[in-house]
Parts: sequence; structure tokens; C-alpha cells
Amino acid sequence: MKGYKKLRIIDKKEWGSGYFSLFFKDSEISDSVFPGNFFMIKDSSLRSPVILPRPFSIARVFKDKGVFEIFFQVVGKGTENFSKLKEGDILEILGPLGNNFPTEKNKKIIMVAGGRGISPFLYLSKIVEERGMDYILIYGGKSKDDIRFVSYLNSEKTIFVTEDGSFGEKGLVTEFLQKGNFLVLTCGPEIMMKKIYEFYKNTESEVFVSLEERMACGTGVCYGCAKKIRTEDGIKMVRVCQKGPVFNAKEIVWDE
Amino acid sequence: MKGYKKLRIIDKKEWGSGYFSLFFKDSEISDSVFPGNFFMIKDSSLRSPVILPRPFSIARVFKDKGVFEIFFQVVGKGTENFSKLKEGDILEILGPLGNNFPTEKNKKIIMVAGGRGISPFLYLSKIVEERGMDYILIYGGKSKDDIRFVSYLNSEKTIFVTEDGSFGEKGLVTEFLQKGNFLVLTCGPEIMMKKIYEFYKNTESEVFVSLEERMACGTGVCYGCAKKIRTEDGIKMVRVCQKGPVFNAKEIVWDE
Amino acid sequence: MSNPNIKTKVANLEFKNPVIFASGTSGYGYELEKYIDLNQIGGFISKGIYYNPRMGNESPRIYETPCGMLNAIGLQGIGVKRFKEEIIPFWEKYDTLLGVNVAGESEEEYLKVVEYLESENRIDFFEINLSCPNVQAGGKSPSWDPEKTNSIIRGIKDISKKHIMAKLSPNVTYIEEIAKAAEEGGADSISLVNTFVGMSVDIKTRKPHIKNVFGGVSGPAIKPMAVALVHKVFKAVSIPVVGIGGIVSAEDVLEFIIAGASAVQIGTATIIDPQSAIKIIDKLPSLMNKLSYDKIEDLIGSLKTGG
Amino acid sequence: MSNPNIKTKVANLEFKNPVIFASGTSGYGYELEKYIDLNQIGGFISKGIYYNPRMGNESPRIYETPCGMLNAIGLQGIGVKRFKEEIIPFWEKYDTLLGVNVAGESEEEYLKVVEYLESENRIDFFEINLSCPNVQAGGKSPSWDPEKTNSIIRGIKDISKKHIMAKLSPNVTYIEEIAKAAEEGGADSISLVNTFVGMSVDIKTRKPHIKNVFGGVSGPAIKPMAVALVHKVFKAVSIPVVGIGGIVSAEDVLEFIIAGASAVQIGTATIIDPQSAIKIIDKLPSLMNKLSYDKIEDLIGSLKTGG
Ligand SMILES: Cc1cc2nc3c(=O)[nH]c(=O)nc-3n(C[C@H](O)[C@H](O)[C@H](O)COP(=O)(O)OP(=O)(O)OC[C@H]3O[C@@H](n4cnc5c(N)ncnc54)[C@H](O)[C@@H]3O)c2cc1C
Ligand SMILES: Cc1cc2nc3c(=O)[nH]c(=O)nc-3n(C[C@H](O)[C@H](O)[C@H](O)COP(=O)(O)OP(=O)(O)OC[C@H]3O[C@@H](n4cnc5c(N)ncnc54)[C@H](O)[C@@H]3O)c2cc1C
Ligand SMILES: Cc1cc2nc3c(=O)[nH]c(=O)nc-3n(C[C@H](O)[C@H](O)[C@H](O)COP(=O)(O)O)c2cc1C
Ligand SMILES: Cc1cc2nc3c(=O)[nH]c(=O)nc-3n(C[C@H](O)[C@H](O)[C@H](O)COP(=O)(O)O)c2cc1C
Ligand code: FES
Ligand code: FES
Repeated sequence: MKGYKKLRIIDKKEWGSGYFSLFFKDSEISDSVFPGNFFMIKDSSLRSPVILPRPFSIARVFKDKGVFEIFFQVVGKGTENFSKLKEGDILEILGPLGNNFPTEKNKKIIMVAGGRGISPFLYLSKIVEERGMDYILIYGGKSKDDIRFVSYLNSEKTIFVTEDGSFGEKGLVTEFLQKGNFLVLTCGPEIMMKKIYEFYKNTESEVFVSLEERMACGTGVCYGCAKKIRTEDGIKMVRVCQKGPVFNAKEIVWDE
Repeated sequence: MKGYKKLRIIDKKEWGSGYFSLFFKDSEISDSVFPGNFFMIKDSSLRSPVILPRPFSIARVFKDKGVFEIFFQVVGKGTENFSKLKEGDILEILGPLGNNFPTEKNKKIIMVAGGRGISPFLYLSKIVEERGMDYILIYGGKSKDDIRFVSYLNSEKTIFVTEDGSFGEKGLVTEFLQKGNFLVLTCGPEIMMKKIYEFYKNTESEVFVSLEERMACGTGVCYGCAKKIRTEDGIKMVRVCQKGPVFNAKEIVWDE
Repeated sequence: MSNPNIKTKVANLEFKNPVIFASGTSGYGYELEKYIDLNQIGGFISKGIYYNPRMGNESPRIYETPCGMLNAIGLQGIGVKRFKEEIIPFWEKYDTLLGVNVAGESEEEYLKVVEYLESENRIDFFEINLSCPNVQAGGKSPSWDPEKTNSIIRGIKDISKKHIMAKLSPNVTYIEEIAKAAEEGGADSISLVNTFVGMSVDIKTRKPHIKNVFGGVSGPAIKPMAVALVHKVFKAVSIPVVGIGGIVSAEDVLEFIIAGASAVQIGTATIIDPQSAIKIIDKLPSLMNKLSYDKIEDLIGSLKTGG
Repeated sequence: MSNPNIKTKVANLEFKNPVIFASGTSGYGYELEKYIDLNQIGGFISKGIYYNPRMGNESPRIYETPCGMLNAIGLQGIGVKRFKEEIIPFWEKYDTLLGVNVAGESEEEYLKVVEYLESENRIDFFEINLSCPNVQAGGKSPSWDPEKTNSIIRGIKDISKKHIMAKLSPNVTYIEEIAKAAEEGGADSISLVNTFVGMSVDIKTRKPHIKNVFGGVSGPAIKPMAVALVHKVFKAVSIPVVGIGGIVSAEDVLEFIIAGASAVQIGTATIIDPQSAIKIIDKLPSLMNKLSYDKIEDLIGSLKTGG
């Protein structure tokens, strides 16, 4: 039965300002993963300063090479440890886990990424492009240091936004939203996703968000990642790792 | 004021069978250290699986190069972690700490090392040789895998002993002791040192042993390393890191 | 190389091996089906269950602490009715011993849960989670009080023919008193420890890392405390003890067994990796061989003190 | 960049900074002189002292556990006479606040220690180690019992004009009760936690890793439990609380202070590195700057719960 796979870091990229990418080769994973899916990743060597695995979205996938990428920001001990690993080091990876972002032929897709929330849209933008679907990507950060993958992304379809105007447009991603009937997909700080939901609340557009709830197991056994969700049976604490991480924004009981 | 020094591992040797040496360059240390002294060594990076420092004797010293060596055996998590470090990695080292082995011009010195207990006698044998003093070294282990530094040691002065006879003489180091008036210095398993003490108990020889009591601080603050010692004020629990690690064997209240 | 015997008994319960999945860290079992063969494990204890479904606490519910984790799930659960309808049938496929972790906000609720499930033959034992906060008693937990412990266990024994395992909280002054109270109440075995009360603060926001402020600490950090409590209870009572707390390796299993546990439970290890228990079970025989141990049962409480 | 104020007060005691050296992990002070300037630290509490010299336990006395350590030193100590003759003069060179950790096998012994040292002006406060095993009471420690706690503190207050800090054990069911008993006894402040009871077994020899079988667990492993207990006591009493348990960084110091501590003690950190406290003190101002905090005193108990 499948559990954590030991995978070697085949490449690493240091983006600066605390952003890193790690690359792994596994064709089973790169063939089956879809944007929105996530992995639980842990370092089970002696050197690990943390004991629990950490969740990360799939970032880019290079299907022909069987290679996939994890893009992350250092925020604590777990990510700090990952950032110090080198090519050749081994990590244990479980997944792909969770559901994924919906796509739809007949509606224009608006993807909105905040900071490290760009991960799922890297691969998704390529997929919808290949499928000939209409989309734009609004990608924001505090400053130019939070904007990466510029040459990888389709510049005609991407609106870069920084709070201090140091790259692309100046402002917040929410200022660049358009009203209309769209499929809106978003990943980033919860406050940003909530604003996007509120922007589209009374329109025809549907908004799907990827929730970054803190996770311990990723497998559904601990009930640690539960989020208040409106279900058919009323409001429930639903495990994000089991029913998510992608939810229809209107199902979410947003924090005050 | 002096505390832990961050020192880079400038070289590493894997001896096989779980034995390793790490080499550091620091002329202040290599000028002042004397056999019997020890260091507290810790890895304060994220990767360390243990929190307390670990004690290690000084092994070889290459004074002209300002280089010193720690020779150790993997027995638990701390030593396992050290064994995985590479040239260029940083460790924190406190010392030299503790007292050292006595030497005496007028008596032949018998050094007895068991396994990894060879450490202090590597440098000591060179020092007494330089000083033109008479000595022999009896160096024992379970099998040839426990005997190292063969070409470094003076073969005319060294009796190698293995329990299975796979290298040197067959037997226990205690079988190769000579009665007489010697200065006996020993380091190794406590049971071996106790037997040596008993062998010389009613002779003119004096026996000095280096105790490997478990240590937490090495600085005298925790009282963790205490050993029952006969002092002027009667039997006391004496801190090995402060009054030792070298003791006159007759002061020690040996365990039953 | 001999083939060490890793079977063990906890009173009338015969386990294939000493590794039981702890309550609340293994879901209801179905979550693990895609990762492990549930027939290979020693035993399984389901998530704590109240009579009615329960929403649990708000998020964040978990936070990692040094060599451990803090949780305040708040015993979210599906209630006895759905447990009977959905979970029992799932377990019919397997022959692994199944325990139900029984929770209650009052003495009556514990009894109602047991009463409702008593007739289910698939359930081999009830583990009574005496650490639930008691709403009537202002959040105090029954296992903080010998009398409450005694009375709950006695009440349950009166209505149940199944093996009753009393699960104790470590957050008490005299664990022996609580253990004896459970034994006198008729408990067939005692399991310990549940989590230690803990808390963690985000120094940037000055908010607790856990919405509920307080949570329970589990994982390797608590292992030395858990071993001590297991050993104390082993010496204080004559019913078998099941050891819990920070077990992540086959070595840890033997440590608890030598200290007095007849079997062990693993919690946080399953959160870290759903296959931890299987890996531990696989390693036990070779570890025992290395140490020249023949039988788990010979090791129980074989600690050598003095001398 | 402002210059944050890291001074703090514990009732009448004014500390240069909130970092006090904990008892038993810092020797008598002289051991540290070659590593640090003892004038730079917030305060110093000497090794626990009985009336008479004391041999302590046999070795091994220490063992490392996950993110922590187990110790059973057994309060080896030099007794009050040598303390007065050898240690007090040593401290005359420094102006750092000095506390003496008072131990006793009986209520009378606590009083005898305080009585003997009361007239020493160099001693700024007594920290009463209520966790000592009481030989008369079969090894039970006074801080497991509110009445004993109350009576010891009251007795000491009757004969001492110095600040009395009551140091509590975490190994109790209701820490609030013990803390209130100390407060009612007249304690000027409460420090907690002492170590958690723990044990560790060598699975090869089947002997405990510590000769005394049981020991006390300290270090980062216990931090979440310690923070919880400090916060509970902070809410239960109106005298200041000194937080102890697993502090190894400036971040940890702020965590305890926000949870309710007026100052902190560091123990195991000094064992790990004699300069830990100095490194932590040096880092506090820049950490506070980063978080836009002006004064330690504003942060005490500033935890935001609810909402
Ligand atoms: C489904 C999912 C996908 C994710 N994908 C990515 C990704 O592709 N790239 C990436 O950089 N990060 C991603 N994250 C977030 C990532 O998991 C956390 O940043 C990481 O777990 C932090 O670990 P740490 O040990 O470094 O920090 P910790 O020491 O655990 O925490 C440090 C600080 O970060 C906060 N924190 C911890 N976890 C989270 C979280 N999940 N959300 C918000 N704050 C948190 C803590 O409260 C704490 O203040 C994802 C999270 C989820 C749930
Ligand atoms: C003054 C002094 C000098 C030393 N010099 C050397 C040296 O030069 N080379 C060398 O290899 N080792 C030396 N040692 C021993 C070394 O310190 C221990 O092997 C090391 O601390 C073990 O750490 P660990 O984390 O790997 O093992 P742990 O996980 O701490 O322990 C693993 C096992 O080893 C046992 N153990 C731990 N410490 C000791 C000890 N001090 N003595 C005996 N058994 C122990 C434990 O009981 C346990 O069973 C010295 C010890 C002292 C006190
Ligand atoms: C997320 C989580 C949920 C838990 N839920 C329960 C529960 O429902 N009932 C119970 O008796 N114990 C519960 N526990 C306690 C565990 O069963 C176990 O006693 C504890 O975690 C210590 O073991 P460990 O260190 O192996 O995790 C829970 C623990 C965790 C971490
Ligand atoms: C080796 C050692 C000896 C100790 N001796 C004493 C003592 O004599 N008196 C006392 O009140 N506490 C003693 N303690 C407890 C510490 O002062 C402190 O309360 C405890 O270690 C928790 O803090 P820490 O996690 O920072 O170490 C001792 C702790 C250790 C590790
Ligand atoms: S992270 Fe454990 S249930 Fe989702
Ligand atoms: S190791 Fe701490 S006093 Fe010797």
C-alpha cells in the first residue's frame, strides 16, 4: 500500500527573500497530480527540527520529464529546514492529496494569487492554455520580491500587482478584479480570498478558494485541519485535507 | 569571556565499524590542550537531534598546524549526528576542560587503552616520547575492527590485544599487565579500568583513570556527572567535569 | 535467529502484537485503509465518541511544539448512531481487536454511549476516556478525581459485559489513587497517558496558537513522563496496563513494556505517518532478536531496579 | 529604532532584565564566572540548599530525552554553613539580585535554612523549593498539597523580612489551588515550573537510565505545559508569577511574559551553554523592536484570548 515515498531532491532554486523551490522526479506523481492537490512533506532524517509533516501545493509540473516542483516560503522551522537541504538530500512525500481546482470551458477563468499562493496557478495556467480556455491571472505581492516565475507565466494573460508598485501595477489584487460571469480561482492569504469572495458574492461568478488551514496529518486521522463549512446537513467542522483544500467560497463560514 | 567556539570541520575520517575522527583548526586550543582534557561539543544548528553537548577527549594534536582531532564511536543519537557531518560543517566546542594525565620522569609509564579509550594516549605517547620518557601502551579491543591508528603508534612500544585474536595478541588487556613500580594510566570501559586498579592495588604502582561519566554541562553547573570519590573530608559525590576526568584509582569508590 | 513471539494479552484480550492505534489520532479506521492493512495491527481504538454528534472546537486546533504537538480538537465526533450504522460495518471486514473510546460530559452520557453500543459484537472493548471535561463540574475531568473515576467505571461495568479499559489523564498529583479507584470500580485494564495540558502563544499577535487557548500535548516530548506514570500504575494495581505517550519506534515500545505495559498505543506517530505502526510492528522481531528477547510477555514489567 | 525597556519588577524586586538563572542548573554562580559577566544577568538563584550538607543521589543522574533531559541529582549541596562562608562572599563582587533556593525534608528544615541565612544582606530573596520529597510524608512533596504549601510559606514569612518566592511543582491536579495557598500564606511571588516526574529505560540492560529510577524532566519538551501552568496561575492569583520551563530563546521569554510571567528563569539552557542567558538577554531588545514592543512590563499577561 502506498505511503510516504522517499524522493531525492534533484534540483533546488533559491529565489531570494525567503522563497525556494525544490524539484523531485517521480512520473507516477507528475502524471496524476492536478493543480489544487497538495503533498505532505517531511524530513525523517535525524536532522529534522520538527516532527510533523508540512502541507505544500503542487507548483510546476514538467510532465515529459516526470519532474514536479514545490514552491515555498520560509515562515518557521519546518520550511527553514527544507530551505537548507541540498540537491541529493532525501525527503518523504505523501500525495497527491486533496481535491483540485475546477475548470470550465464556457466561462472565463480568473485566477488570483497572493504571494506564495501562486503555486497552483503555475501549472493550472499551462493546462487551461493548452486546453484553449480563456483566463487571466492576477498575481500580487507586497513588493517585487514577492513576485516570481515572471518569464514562465504568459505575460499577456498575467496582471502583476504589488502593494508598493515596485513591480507591475501598484495596489491590491482585489482592485484589479472585473465584475461579470467568471470562474474565479484563488489562493493566498485568507483575508485576500475573503475580499474576493465578497466582491463576487452577489454576482453570477463562482469563487473557489484553496484553504491553507494548519495541518498535522493530511490523511484525515487527526481532525486538526477542520474549517467551518456549510454542508447539506448544516454547518460542520469539515477536514480541509479530506474535502479540500479547494472549496466553493460560499460554503465557507468566513471568520469575522 | 570565553564560551563555545564555532569551529569548522576541516577534515573527517571514517575508520569503519562506527569509528570516526573529526579535525578542527584552532591554535589557541591545540597549544593549550593536554592529554586527559576533554571538550564539550554540540551542534547548535537546526539539524541537531539532541539538545545537550557531548564530552569528548582530545585525541591527536598536530601543534605545528594548529590542528586537533576528536576520535569517537557512534553509540547514540548525538554521536550518530556528528558522524554524518561533513567537511565545512560547523560545530560548537568548549574547552579544553578538566584536568589531565600525570607524567613522571622516574617511573616507567604503562598506558592501557580499551577501544575508543585510545584517544588521550595518542597525543600522550608522542609527548612522553619527545620528553624521552619510558613507556609502553597496551591497546585492546574486541577485534581488529576496534584497533585504529596502528601506523601512527610506535610499534615497538605498543602491545595490540584483541579478544578474538584477530589483531595482535589474543586476550584481554589485563592479561598483559606487568607487576612493578609503574605509573599506570588508563582509559576505556569502567570494568577494564577497575580490573587494572585491582591488579595494582597492593603494589607500588599508581593508577590513574579517565572516567567517562555521563555529562550534561561539562561546566560544573548541573552536578550531573558526580562520582563517589574518597576525599579528605570523606566520601563525596565529586563532579567528574570539575575534578576530573582523571582520578587516582584509589580515590574512586568503585561500583560493585 | 529465533522468531520472537510478539503476541500479548491484556486480561482477556489477545493481541496479535502489542501495537494498538490510539484514540483520536487514527480517525475511525477507514481513513487508514488506503495506507495500511488493518489486519496487521495489534488493535484499533476509534475516535472518542459522545452520545450525540459533536462539532468540536474552532480552528486553529493544532500546533507543533518541541518534539511534540498541541491539539484541541474538542472531541469532534459523529455520535453513537452514525458510529453504529457506518463504522461498525466497515470493521466487519477485519479481525483486528476493536475498541471504542467512550466520552461523556456527564456520568449519564458515558453510560448512554456504552448502553447503545453494548450489543455490537464487533466491538471487543470499551476504552473509557476519563479525561473529558465535565460540563457540570466546570470543566473538571473525571479522571482528576478518584471517586468520579470509580463511579463511572462501576456504572459501566454494571451494564457492560465487555472488557473495560480505563484511560487516565496524566494531569494529576497521585496517579496511583486514580488507577486504584478504576481498578476497584472493576476496570479490566488501565491505559495511560492521555495528553498533558499545554499552551503556546504567538508572540507577534499575542494570541494563543490554538483557538481554545489550552490544548493537549502529545508526542516524544511526553515520553519520559508517560513511562514514569505507567511504571507507577503498574506497581500500584494488579490489572494490566496499556502504555501510551510519545512512542515512535520499536525501541519505545519495549521501553514501555519493560516499565510495565502489557501493550502500547501509538497516537502522534500515526499523525506523522499513517504507516508508523506497521513499520514499528515490522521492526519488533528483529529488535528483539538483537537484544536476545524471546517473548513480549516475558518483558512486561521486567525492569531491574536497585543493585 | 527605539530602545526597548527590558527592566521588570517582581513585587519589590527590580530586575535589570527578565532573565533569572534557575536553581540547580547554574551551580552556586562561581562556576559561571569564567564564561559570563554575572552583573549582566537579571538575577541568580543558587542551587537548592538544605540545612546540612547533602550527598545527593548516586550516578547516573542525568539522561537526555526528546527535546529535554531527565535529572535526579538529589539536591546534592553544601549546607547553609558553607553557603554563608564561601558563597555569600563570592557574590559581594556583583550587584545582581541573588536568590537562595531553600530546600527541606520537613517544615522545620525549611525554617532552619531561612533562619540561618535571614541576616545575610547579600541575599535579596528566598525561593522556596516546595517540590522537595518529604521524608516524613513518604516522599510526598509539600507543593502537592495546598495545606502544606500554605503552612511552610506562612512559617517562613513569620521569620523572614525578605521577598519569598514560592516555587511550585507542575505534578499536580489543580495548580491554582496550590498557588492560592502560597499566596494566602504570604508569598510575594510564585515561580513555576519545577521539573515533571519522568523516567527512561535502557532496553538492553532493562535498567532505568537514572540510578534513582525516577527523575525530573526539563527543557524545551516541557515548554507548552509550563506556559499553560503559568497562565493558569497568573489568572488565579494577584501576586507576580515567574515563568520557568524550556526557555532557550528570546522568543520563549516573550511567550512566557505574554502568558503572564513578570520575569522568567532559565535552567536547562544554561546546562546546554553557560552563555545562553547572555545571548538571550542580548537578543531581547532587537526582537522587541522587530515586534514593535516598547516595554517588557507592558507585555506581562497581555495575552489576547477570545474574538
Ligand atoms: C493545502 C496547503 C497547501 C500549502 N501550500 C503551500 C505552498 O505551496 N507553499 C508554501 O510556502 N506554503 C504552503 N502552505 C503553507 C505551509 O504548509 C506552511 O507555511 C508551513 O506548514 C509552515 O511550516 P513551518 O514549520 O515553517 O512553520 P511553523 O513553525 O509551523 O509556523 C510558523 C508560523 O506560520 C504559521 N503557519 C503555520 N502553518 C500555517 C498555515 N498552514 N497557514 C498559515 N500560517 C501557518 C504559524 O501559525 C506560525 O505563526 C500550504 C498549506 C496548506 C494547508
Ligand atoms: C570526559 C569524557 C571523555 C570522553 N571521550 C570520548 C572520546 O574521546 N571518544 C568517544 O567516542 N567517546 C568519548 N566519551 C563518551 C561520549 O561522551 C559518549 O559516547 C557520548 O556522549 C554518547 O552520546 P550519544 O548521544 O551518541 O549517546 P546517548 O544517546 O547519549 O547514549 C547512548 C548510550 O550510550 C550510553 N552512554 C552515554 N554517554 C555515555 C558515557 N559517557 N559513557 C558510557 N556510556 C554512555 C548511554 O547510557 C546509552 O545507553 C567521553 C566521555 C567523557 C565523560
Ligand atoms: C489530535 C489528537 C486527538 C486525540 N483525541 C483523543 C480522543 O478522542 N480520546 C482519547 O482518549 N484520547 C485522544 N487523544 C490522546 C491520544 O489517544 C494519546 O493518548 C496521546 O496523544 C498520547 O499518545 P502519543 O504521544 O502517542 O500521541 C488525542 C490525541 C491527539 C494528538
Ligand atoms: C540538573 C537540574 C537540577 C535542578 N536542581 C534544582 C534545585 O536544586 N532546586 C529547584 O528548585 N529546582 C531545581 N531544578 C529545576 C530547575 O530550576 C527548573 O525549574 C527546571 O529545570 C525547568 O526549567 P528548564 O526547562 O529551563 O530547565 C533543577 C533542574 C535540573 C535540570
Ligand atoms: S490534517 Fe489531520 S485531519 Fe486534516
Ligand atoms: S556535567 Fe554538569 S556538573 Fe559535570
